[in-house]
Amino acid sequence: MEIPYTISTRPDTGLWNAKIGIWLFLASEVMLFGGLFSAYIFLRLDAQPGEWPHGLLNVPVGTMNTAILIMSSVTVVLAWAALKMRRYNAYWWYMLATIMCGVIFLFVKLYYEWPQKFEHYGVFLKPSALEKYEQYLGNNRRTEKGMEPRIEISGHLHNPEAIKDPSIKEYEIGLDPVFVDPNNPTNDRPHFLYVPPTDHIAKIEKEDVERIDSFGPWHSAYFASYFTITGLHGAHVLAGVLVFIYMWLPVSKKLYQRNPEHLANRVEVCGLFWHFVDLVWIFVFPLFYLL
Amino acid sequence: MNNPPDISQDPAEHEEYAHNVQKHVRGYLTVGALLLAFTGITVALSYVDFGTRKANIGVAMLVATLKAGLVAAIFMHLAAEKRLIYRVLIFTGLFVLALFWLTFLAWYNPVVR
Amino acid sequence: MSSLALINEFLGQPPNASEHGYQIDHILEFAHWFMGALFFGWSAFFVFVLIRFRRSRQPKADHAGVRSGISTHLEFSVVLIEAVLLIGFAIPLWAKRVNEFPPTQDAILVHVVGQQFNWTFHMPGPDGQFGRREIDLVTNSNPLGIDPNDPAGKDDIVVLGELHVPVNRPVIIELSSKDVIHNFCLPHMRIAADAIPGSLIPMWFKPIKAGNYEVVCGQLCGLGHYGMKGMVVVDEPAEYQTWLKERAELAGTQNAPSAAPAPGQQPPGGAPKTENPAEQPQNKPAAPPTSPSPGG
Amino acid sequence: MDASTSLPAAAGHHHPHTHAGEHEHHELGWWRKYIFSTDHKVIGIQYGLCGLVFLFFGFSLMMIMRWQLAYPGQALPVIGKWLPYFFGPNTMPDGKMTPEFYNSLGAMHGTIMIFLGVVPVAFAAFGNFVVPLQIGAPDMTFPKVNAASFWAFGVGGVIMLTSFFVPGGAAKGGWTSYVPLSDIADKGPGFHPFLNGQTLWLVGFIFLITSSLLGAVNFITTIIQLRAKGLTWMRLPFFVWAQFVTAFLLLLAFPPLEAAIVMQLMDRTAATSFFLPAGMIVNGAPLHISGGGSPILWQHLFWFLGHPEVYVLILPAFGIVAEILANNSRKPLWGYKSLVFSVLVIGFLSFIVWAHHMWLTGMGSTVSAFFQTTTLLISIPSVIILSAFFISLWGGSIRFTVPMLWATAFLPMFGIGGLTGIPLAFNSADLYLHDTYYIIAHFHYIVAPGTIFGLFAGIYYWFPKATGRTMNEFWGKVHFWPSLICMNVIFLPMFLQGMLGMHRRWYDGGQGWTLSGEHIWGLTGFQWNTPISWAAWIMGLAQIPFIINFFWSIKHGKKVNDNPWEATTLEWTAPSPPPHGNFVITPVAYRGPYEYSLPGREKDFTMQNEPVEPAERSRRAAEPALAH
Ligand code: HEA
Ligand code: HEA
Ligand code: CUA
Ligand SMILES: [Cu+2]
Repeated sequence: MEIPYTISTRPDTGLWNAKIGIWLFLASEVMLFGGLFSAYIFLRLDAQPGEWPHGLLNVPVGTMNTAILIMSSVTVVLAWAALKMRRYNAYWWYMLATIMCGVIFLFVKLYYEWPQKFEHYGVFLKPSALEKYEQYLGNNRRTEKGMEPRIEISGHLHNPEAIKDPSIKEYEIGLDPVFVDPNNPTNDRPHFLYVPPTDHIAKIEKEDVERIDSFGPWHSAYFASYFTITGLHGAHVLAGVLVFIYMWLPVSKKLYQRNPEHLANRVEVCGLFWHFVDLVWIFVFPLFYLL
Repeated sequence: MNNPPDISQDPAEHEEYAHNVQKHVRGYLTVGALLLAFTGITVALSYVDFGTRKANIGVAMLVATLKAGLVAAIFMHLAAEKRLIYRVLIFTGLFVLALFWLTFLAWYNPVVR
Repeated sequence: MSSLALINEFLGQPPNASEHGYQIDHILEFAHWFMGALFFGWSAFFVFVLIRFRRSRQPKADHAGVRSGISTHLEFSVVLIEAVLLIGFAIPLWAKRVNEFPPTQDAILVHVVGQQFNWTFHMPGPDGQFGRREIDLVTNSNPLGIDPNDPAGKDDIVVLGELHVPVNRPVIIELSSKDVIHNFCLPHMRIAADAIPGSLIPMWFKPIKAGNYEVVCGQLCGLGHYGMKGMVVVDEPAEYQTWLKERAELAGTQNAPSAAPAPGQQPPGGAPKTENPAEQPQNKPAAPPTSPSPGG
Repeated sequence: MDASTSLPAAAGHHHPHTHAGEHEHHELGWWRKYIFSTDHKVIGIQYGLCGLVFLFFGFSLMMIMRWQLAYPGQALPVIGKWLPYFFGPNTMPDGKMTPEFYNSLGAMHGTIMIFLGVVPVAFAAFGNFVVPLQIGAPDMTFPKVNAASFWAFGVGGVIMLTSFFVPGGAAKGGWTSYVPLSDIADKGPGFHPFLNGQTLWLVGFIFLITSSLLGAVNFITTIIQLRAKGLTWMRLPFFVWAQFVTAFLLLLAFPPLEAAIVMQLMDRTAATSFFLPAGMIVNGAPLHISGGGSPILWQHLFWFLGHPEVYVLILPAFGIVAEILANNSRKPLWGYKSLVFSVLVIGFLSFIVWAHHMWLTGMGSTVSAFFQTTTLLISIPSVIILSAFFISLWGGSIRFTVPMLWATAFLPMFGIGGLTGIPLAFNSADLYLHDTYYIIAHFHYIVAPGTIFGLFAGIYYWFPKATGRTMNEFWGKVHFWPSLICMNVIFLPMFLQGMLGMHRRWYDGGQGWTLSGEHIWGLTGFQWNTPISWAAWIMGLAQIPFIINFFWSIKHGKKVNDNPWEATTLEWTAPSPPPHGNFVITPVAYRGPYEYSLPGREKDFTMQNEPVEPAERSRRAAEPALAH
């Protein structure tokens, strides 16, 4: 038994089956990420002043990853076009390039960006203690200029044992540069390049601390959405890479020899998915890295 | 930009068809370059102060929408797709907007004394 | 007025005890009349058709069937009635509930805090000022964490489980919760609202009949949900004053005797997160220093 | 490519007799044919059987609960002693139900009935079995995706069932899983990050959502692409339209809930606080979290699915009932176009009414005015559909076959449920009714004597297509009448209880409340629980004839021809049961779906694949009423 319109198009719709299928699937993906982004909006609107961090992510790396995804989007259409022109070799190379792009993207995410977060700590101060640490926060000037107050001091935790050990009375934080010179207006906007914590150590008494957390999902609504959305996006990238690897392996050659158009259709369908993943990233990048 | 027409089994026709796709390839490359440029622009604009954070978010989202539009229109061939797919996407778009808009409205309009 | 609510009474709705309740009952009543008319109209038609057009009576069907546009008229009248109910009654009624709160000085103002599984009532006392609440100060004897150093809190009245209010004076309740979502429902007063942690939801009503009224928790809140009972006692003004005096004497110690102990009741503790959603972070009641979360 | 034939056919030795059929060379092995099949009919039947078993299981949970509601605190006789061995020691010590277990049963009854019972049967089973046949297609567009969808459902179902047996028992937060209650559920001492009821509920749900999404994609594509030649959109049977809209509801409404579920999963396993505000005090101790989350956010995302979901429950039933009404009144459906238009409008509007479940969450007047308006608007197409069904009967020649009995009962039952939705749509009236038994009665009238009756109608109706035999008519009636009576004895009094002010999810059935001690119609609100419960148990007994009839008829039912109901749609042109690939002759449609009792014809039905003769054409032109 043969199912009609798997390769050729149905005259009255002008489409083959998988093309409709993938677009329907993408429509549901739009709703999925729509749900996540509406949660993002909701949480961000709800955030108390000072609770939504800015400029904590590594912009150059994020920009690079954005560029990588864009390039992979180009290579994947080129791969498809190559198939349409019946140039299997070109297809093979473009596909390989796409896969490499996806792998690099994931690698950067999993082995560079995420781990970096877990080593960074934020100390939330009790409202009553904000005055005391004014030298690090610079809230007087900020209030004057109508900016949100800072309620958190962040950097490298030099005595991690303090978290567990009640006999240690203070945290030693190797400050992020912003807090070393809080009143310098150039520090008001996020730095472009990643600036590692300084060796300026601030001592913060536990008495004054509301809570201390590393920059994991538990840190704040911001990091919770960052990890969830980029995690889910990463899972999509991974899925795409796996499918592309399958279509790049020798089995694809067999299909190509039997029916090149069938392979081209499959690449088109998976390409559509890949472009969508790229498209999501286009929104994720500015929302989390830049703003 | 048009979706390349369907391929024919006839080798002579195929020659012409391949040529057609070749023309599209240049378009894809241009769009890729444009997207990269826009990425740069987004980053640059985020260091410009547009007054309020809301304004900055607005500008960035505008550029992002533009980029997304390019990807959708050219790479995903939405510029010349069949009506059926437009219909599905229009409704999907409406429903996401409803989700955004109505949850926002509910947040914005609570009972206050 | 109440005699108009025939169907509601027929279906067992208890008598109303608040000023606005009649309006709620009326819209419910109209809706029931409307539903009843549709139901009996269609049922009559339906039964008739089933009998008249059964196969033994009507061996051959008529291909075309009904040719008149009668159903369009019917559907149009349904739209019309619904529109009248909606625009004429429902929307204005809700607007009155949520936009036209009575002026504070005329009303009894109470903060109600839900927790698993009872209600705590917080009244400002003679000075009309609520004392500051701080999460760190919550103890068994200070279930809301009222700051003992705040002068405004000295005369505050905190009661567990049972609230007294005078008859014929509007009551404004501001609802919040310490743990999960509850729902403060007073069936006899025809009023209810969710108690949601992290937010403050105001509601109001004006009791017009003295008596004891059960407060139902109308939102699943855990194993003791079914027994999360409160009581609102509507007193004559004189009795209310006596009660108030009694409570005021206890104030300061803030020892709240518990009313009907709820099943699975937990030791009281804690204050709602934020008194006022728009508050500045300085006043934000804060979680105490924590050990870091997993991974930290 | 077609891997379905290239894969090695598994395990002939499971079925030694396959050699007997030597002449059929590419006969698939038993496992591939009945278990890991990609044939839409087999998958449909798999879905149907699993769904029915889940339906019965969900009902059994409720039958246990009904004991607690009628006789709170008393030991459940006979089986009460044994249940702890099955569900664990802390569920019913000495046969007496604990409140935790009551909450688990309630949450799982709702979840199982809706997501593991009705959706698989109404949407997936009937959709899979009937839709391709009705549109004259050889199979679904993506058979392997179809099988994947079924297996994702299977995994989800197993996970949901497993959750009964982990420490602490199954999810306890209601089928709505409202946060913070669900977020912090089970998090006491000995908390296992994965093996706890609520987390398993979430994980199981992800599988169920995946299953529904794959199914929805497949259904829509199939209906768009594989319609037989000549089967234009306006010639589709109404059932196909109903499934089409249902598929779109699942496709677009489920993903936001999936997002919310991922977030709740993060809250429970990665210590985020998507749904938790700062400053919570649980069990007298402050919660160590970052805060900054919103409990209301969950409700928005949940009901964004939740409302469309209720139409997922009812639209397939509408479709089934429409087919059966037309067939048994021997008359076209009245107002086909307005019916189609109405389901489309319902589908559209159901995405923008969700907050009517949240009237009491502190909603301002603007937002609530918007949602009240849309909620009332969505009741209009339902009225149109029901009216069209009623009017369709006028002038018919009604035969009361067993499917028709269920379908006729469906109409007033849905009517009661739908009409009692109207007061809920006005938030000022819902102020009084919210979370009372009135709500329980409202929706059960729609889903139990409504949808479930629709499903029974469909089962009796399409059974001959699936097996070549009919179910026994007498036992069908024995199934029908007690079910109809019991359903009403169960759910009518709940309106009274609701109006008295009795609330749902009450472990003690209202025994401890003064307000449920009020008398109404001779009994107190609490006492009404007893007749309700007895009706529910008798209702359970009334299912026995059905179960026996069902299985018995597969082998021993009366043999019938391919079109026993003398119906018009394309599925009846295929052999019963249809072979792999469905049709012997690829069907072509020449006319609309319900050409019953055409004037001037011998037979009182004209099938869709019968060409229009010249004589008929000229007669139609002369009489515009026939043109439809
Ligand atoms: C399939 C399921 C289904 C369907 C179709 C509906 C249909 C409707 N529902 Fe219902 N509803 C639920 C399932 C359903 N509902 C569930 C499960 C809940 C509770 C969830 C929970 O909290 O757990 C709920 C809760 C619920 C609420 C929230 C109540 C609360 O929690 O406080 C509201 C409020 O507006 C509502 C309204 C409506 C309306 C206006 C319709 C309309 O669409 C109805 C339109 C239909 C008609 C108007 C009938 C027309 C018929 C005729 C005119 C013919 C009459 C003829 C005869 C009787 C012979 N429903
Ligand atoms: C589709 C949805 C659905 C269906 C069909 C039902 C069916 C029934 N429900 Fe349920 N119910 C819910 C969805 C549903 N329910 C939900 C969502 C809730 C809210 C949960 C919550 O609070 O979170 C609820 C809550 C609920 C309550 C309130 C509990 C409480 O608040 O404490 C009650 C009380 O009586 C109840 C009773 C019943 C009864 C008696 C039936 C009966 O009508 C059942 C009848 C069932 C059958 C007749 C099926 C029999 C099956 C077969 C015969 C197939 C066998 C065949 C084979 C094995 C081949 N339900
Ligand atoms: Cu509190 Cu239910
Ligand atoms: Cu709804």
